[in-house]
Amino acid sequence: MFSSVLVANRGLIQANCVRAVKELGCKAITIYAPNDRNSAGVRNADEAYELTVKSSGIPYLDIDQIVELADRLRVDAVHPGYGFLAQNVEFKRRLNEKGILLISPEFNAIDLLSNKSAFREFGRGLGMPILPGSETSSDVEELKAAASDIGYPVVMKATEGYGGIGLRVVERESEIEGNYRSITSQAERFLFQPERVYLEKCVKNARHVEFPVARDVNGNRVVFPERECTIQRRFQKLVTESPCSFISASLRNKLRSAVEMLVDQLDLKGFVSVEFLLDGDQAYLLEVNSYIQPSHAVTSLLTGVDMLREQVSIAAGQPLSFGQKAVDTDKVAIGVFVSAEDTENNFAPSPGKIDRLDLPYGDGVYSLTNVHTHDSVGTFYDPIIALVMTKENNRDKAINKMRTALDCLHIDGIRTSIPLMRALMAYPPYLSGDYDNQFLTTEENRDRIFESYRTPLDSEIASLVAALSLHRDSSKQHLLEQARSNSKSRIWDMASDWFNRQK
Amino acid sequence: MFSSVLVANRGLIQANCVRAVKELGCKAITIYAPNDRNSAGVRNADEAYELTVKSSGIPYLDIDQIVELADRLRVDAVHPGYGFLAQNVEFKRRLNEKGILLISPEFNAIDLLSNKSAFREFGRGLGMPILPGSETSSDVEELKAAASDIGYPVVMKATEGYGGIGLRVVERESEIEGNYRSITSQAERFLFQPERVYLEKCVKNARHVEFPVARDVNGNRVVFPERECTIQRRFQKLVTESPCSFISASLRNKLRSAVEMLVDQLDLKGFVSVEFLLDGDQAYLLEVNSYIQPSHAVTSLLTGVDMLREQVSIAAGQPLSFGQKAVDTDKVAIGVFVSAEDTENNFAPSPGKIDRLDLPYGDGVYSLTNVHTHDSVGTFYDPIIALVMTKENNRDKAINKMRTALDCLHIDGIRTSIPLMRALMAYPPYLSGDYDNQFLTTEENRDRIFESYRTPLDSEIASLVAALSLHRDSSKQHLLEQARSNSKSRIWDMASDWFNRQK
Amino acid sequence: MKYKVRQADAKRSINIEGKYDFMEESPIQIDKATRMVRILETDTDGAVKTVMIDNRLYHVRVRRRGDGFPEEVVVKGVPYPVNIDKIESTRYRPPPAPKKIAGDVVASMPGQVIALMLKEGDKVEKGQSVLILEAMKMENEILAPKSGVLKKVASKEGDLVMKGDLLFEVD
Amino acid sequence: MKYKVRQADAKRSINIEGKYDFMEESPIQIDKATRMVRILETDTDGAVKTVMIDNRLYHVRVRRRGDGFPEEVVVKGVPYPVNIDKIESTRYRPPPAPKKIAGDVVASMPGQVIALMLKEGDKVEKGQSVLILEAMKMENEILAPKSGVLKKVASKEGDLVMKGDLLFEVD
Repeated sequence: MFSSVLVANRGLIQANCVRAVKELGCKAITIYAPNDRNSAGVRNADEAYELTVKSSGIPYLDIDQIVELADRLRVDAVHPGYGFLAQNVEFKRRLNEKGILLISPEFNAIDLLSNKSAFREFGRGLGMPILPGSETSSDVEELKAAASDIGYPVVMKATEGYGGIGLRVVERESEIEGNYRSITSQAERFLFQPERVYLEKCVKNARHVEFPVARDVNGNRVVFPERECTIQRRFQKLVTESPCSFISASLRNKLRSAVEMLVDQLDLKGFVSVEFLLDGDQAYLLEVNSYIQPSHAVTSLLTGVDMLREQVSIAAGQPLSFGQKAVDTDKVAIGVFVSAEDTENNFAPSPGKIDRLDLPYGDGVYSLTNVHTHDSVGTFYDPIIALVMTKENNRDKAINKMRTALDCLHIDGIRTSIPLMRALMAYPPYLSGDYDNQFLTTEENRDRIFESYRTPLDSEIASLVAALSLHRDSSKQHLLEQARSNSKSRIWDMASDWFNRQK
Repeated sequence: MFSSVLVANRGLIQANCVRAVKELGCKAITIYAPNDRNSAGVRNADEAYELTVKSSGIPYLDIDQIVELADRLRVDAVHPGYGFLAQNVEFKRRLNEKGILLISPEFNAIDLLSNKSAFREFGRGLGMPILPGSETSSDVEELKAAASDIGYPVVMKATEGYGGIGLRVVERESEIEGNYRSITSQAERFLFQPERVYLEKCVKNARHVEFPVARDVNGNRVVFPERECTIQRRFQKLVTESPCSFISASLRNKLRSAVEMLVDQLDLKGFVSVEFLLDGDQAYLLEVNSYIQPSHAVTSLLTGVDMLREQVSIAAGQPLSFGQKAVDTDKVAIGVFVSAEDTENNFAPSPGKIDRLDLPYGDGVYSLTNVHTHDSVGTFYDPIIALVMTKENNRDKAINKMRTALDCLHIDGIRTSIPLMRALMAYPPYLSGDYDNQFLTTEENRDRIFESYRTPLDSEIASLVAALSLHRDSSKQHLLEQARSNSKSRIWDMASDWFNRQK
Repeated sequence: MKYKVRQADAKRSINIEGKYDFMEESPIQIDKATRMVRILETDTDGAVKTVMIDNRLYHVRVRRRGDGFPEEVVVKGVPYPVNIDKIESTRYRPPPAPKKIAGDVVASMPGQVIALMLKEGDKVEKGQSVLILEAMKMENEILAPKSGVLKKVASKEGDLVMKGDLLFEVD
Repeated sequence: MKYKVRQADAKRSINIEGKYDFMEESPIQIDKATRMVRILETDTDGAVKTVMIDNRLYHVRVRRRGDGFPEEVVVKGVPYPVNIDKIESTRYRPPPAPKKIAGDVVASMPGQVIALMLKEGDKVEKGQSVLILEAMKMENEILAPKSGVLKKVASKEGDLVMKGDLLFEVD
């Protein structure tokens, strides 16, 4: 086993990696930008080092600084978490030069996987179904021509994008150029090759499923139950169910075999997940993520396998500690990502200070969060602030438990996706499986979901509270006006009493 | 199923019962004393009603008021949680008169179980091993004589005590009278019959195990894996492991058979747990708790059975939804109760305001708490403020995970048992199973446990921080003295700057 | 004082007398019903936060418009948009609601303008994407509120904007 | 200034120069080693709360005696008792540590006296239980700090006491 591991990430995954590394008996070292100083991962690490913030750029993407620190501290390995540098070939190469392992699949594998367009070709070569699409290009006119061939809408993708960054749905030709510009500008900031973009047919009304896979140095492999991540907004997953309740056993087996072939062909070592898009019964291979994903915690809960700990352990050359049978299950787990977004205002970011955070409560309800009461949620990073999970004998029970769990999750001070998620968990089309990847993308549908969750009594309470709050404002104003026009100090005292009492 | 259930308790169990009742689709109603207004259970209930606080007495023990409210709201059932009125026969009778069910075993059963001395006789009648002890008595001289027969030390117990209340270890005859007086005074406040006390031989260096059992209206019964609750202080459990790693399969089977016979003989319906004291290989039947216990959550985690939900469901006349096979497992779960106590000062209560509470973090770590950042922990109730749990393939792994989990649990502002629990989880005699019910009761042993967890580097950091904090005090004083003896306002400004910057 | 509150499902008339102190329970009339209400806690801005209605406890959250008028109340975590549009009182006249100048688009959050899809003078359709504002790793397409001509684009790519800054104007 | 800090495992000599501001990293000498220290955050009472030592971050907690002297520092959640017993400085003399009056026992927490095991004038052995103070549902036996005669019992059964109240006196 390693003697020390540097966790080079922030937020939810940082804290969870620090925990996993500590449980393995390694020293857990981490980095942080100054405004993340109080976060759980930083507090819980054995050692934490502050990154120097350069005038431009994201500190967690500062390869020079992170490699230099890893080298100085003589760590054995770096855990990249997800996003940021997790799939960055340059980062892996630079660490390698210093004799430090980046915990990820090997060079040739991440080289291929981080290039989505090349990976499409590879998949096609294996005879797997691939969405209609284009080659990588940096010529807007070429992209326009390709889009016409494919037919609108298309998805424009940065060839080396990750984590939902660098993706755009393009509905008409006039939007190609602007989107190309915005993707390349984003690419520069998020450290992937700019100007490398390709197109893919946009299949609306589809489902997303992904198969997590672990494979050790000896080639032993375990395919975990698939996760369905259809409920998204802006290509970011909001709800994860595992296994998927809406695919047939025969389709599941077909996809599983494809996954097995793929990871063996690539001779992958470590943890990856293979993503498919389902258009009815037609499945398309989308991509392989070479890093552990935010949804991994749902699989950990479902199977009882501590995936992060296992990932570090495989990277250290240990064989898998469990077999295929250990992860086969007849239970269902569901995870809801809570984001600091205003779901009544098209998921606008909602930064601010958290006045109070109460996590959901009780047997069978599990939560991960890295924000706490009085923490501030900034605008610099991912808006995901919590993951709530339940596990039950079947999907209905898991959703029922989730509905109550979200009722018991309170975050005051900022707007979050909790109300929408809560309403979603009670919305009949969601319950019956009648949903797709566009489910939350239209305002009309979101309004319908909200409306189904409102009650006449609570509506009346809302009226009453609104009127009473305004009434208190006006009576206060009345009091203050009276005070101002009166020289007697007693009334001034009354007014300040009045104010103080409201604090 | 019931249409509405009143949860008549507070704290951890209130919030968890509210959740369970809501998941069953019943309306969850609860009560609260004014200073519990912001607690999770109150926030999450469908309806919450404030109790009027009488000049004396504990509002959650106010039978008149609670029965009146239950009747007025026409609830179908009352869930009593644990402690307070959970085993109170009078409360059950009064509710019954109004046609409301108290969720607990039936009258004759709780009548017997709530009278520990009568239950000893019942157990003896079944041929079960019972600790040497006395009859119930209210005569101090009689008790002194009985104690001489049994031999000191003895445990003096209130016949109808519960939850560790009304228990005293008596080392010598001169302490009998004072302890008798203190037990009867406590009895009055906690609503059990005063002046009814009996004695039992005090077995030090023993282990505690308990078997949770569920039994439905049809007599179907499931015995859950036993819990070991040996690590205690003042008869309150601090660590729960399930199953117990230190009893032989033959002893386990013997105790299990005894449990099965006992619950069938009593024709118990609902959830109970049967407690044994183990003096080496000799087991003694201690008592049967007729209510769900604080440790139930460890069993829920271990087995995946939502025990609270199942308890309500059985009470509503439903059959058990799972069989014996569903709860048999080869995993190990461990739970640590965190209390607001100063473990370096003989577990003195440590009330106060919580400045910051960060729950432990990551896959496979589960916590229950009903306090949050900026909540105050009062002196009126139980000092238990959180339960942290882990589940793993074996005891060593579960403890290892717990050690990291406790490293990641931060409660600032009050003293808690976290440091001791953290050190305990790394203490070799605990790890090897070389412990008993006296393990935490001596200061010498607690000091040894702490000392084993300290490191020279952190000790040096402590020295440095202490000196630096004092240095800042003194340099501040120096600055202020200078300012006072100097009329230039610039220096006053410096001083106030200095102060402001420290906030 | 009498308040008319419009919501999605109903229009309610609410009558509140007196100055409404803490601790003291007082009647409030909603349409034809009377509810006994006691305020337990208010927010820093004076809005009701914890309230007892007919002896039941409610944790609520009031969100206000720019002029301080309540525009949404969150009850049990679910948002209810509210609109108070008529107040009968001899003592107090609320200021008129702020007018929305259609065509002006301001930033609803702090962020960075990472792409302009159109330039000044371009024709624009209602709902068309005009620029992309990035915050929290996410890109937020800012759409044209109506069809017309893009009269003014107030920021260029790379600009950091604060909440409330003008982004562009459609005429 | 030079501080002598006694702990269970060692006696350390610590030398700190200057007034120690925020933000600025400065050397502190501990015995023969030098550590670079930067204070990031202090408590409301001015004690160090977050500190960077040799570029590593520490969240610590200082607990003070009645006279303000640090008596314990919690590092990574583990309490380390400390005793600063000698300070060399020309500028600052700390007040002497408060004397402990053996025999007087005061309440270490608020609670209710629920039982007196002995009465005034009784003989008492060191470690014997004198009264029971209840708080948080728990009974706390208050023991005699030394052997002797119970000179004074300041409270009777049922009394509510505050932290610091005299409970009894052994002579």
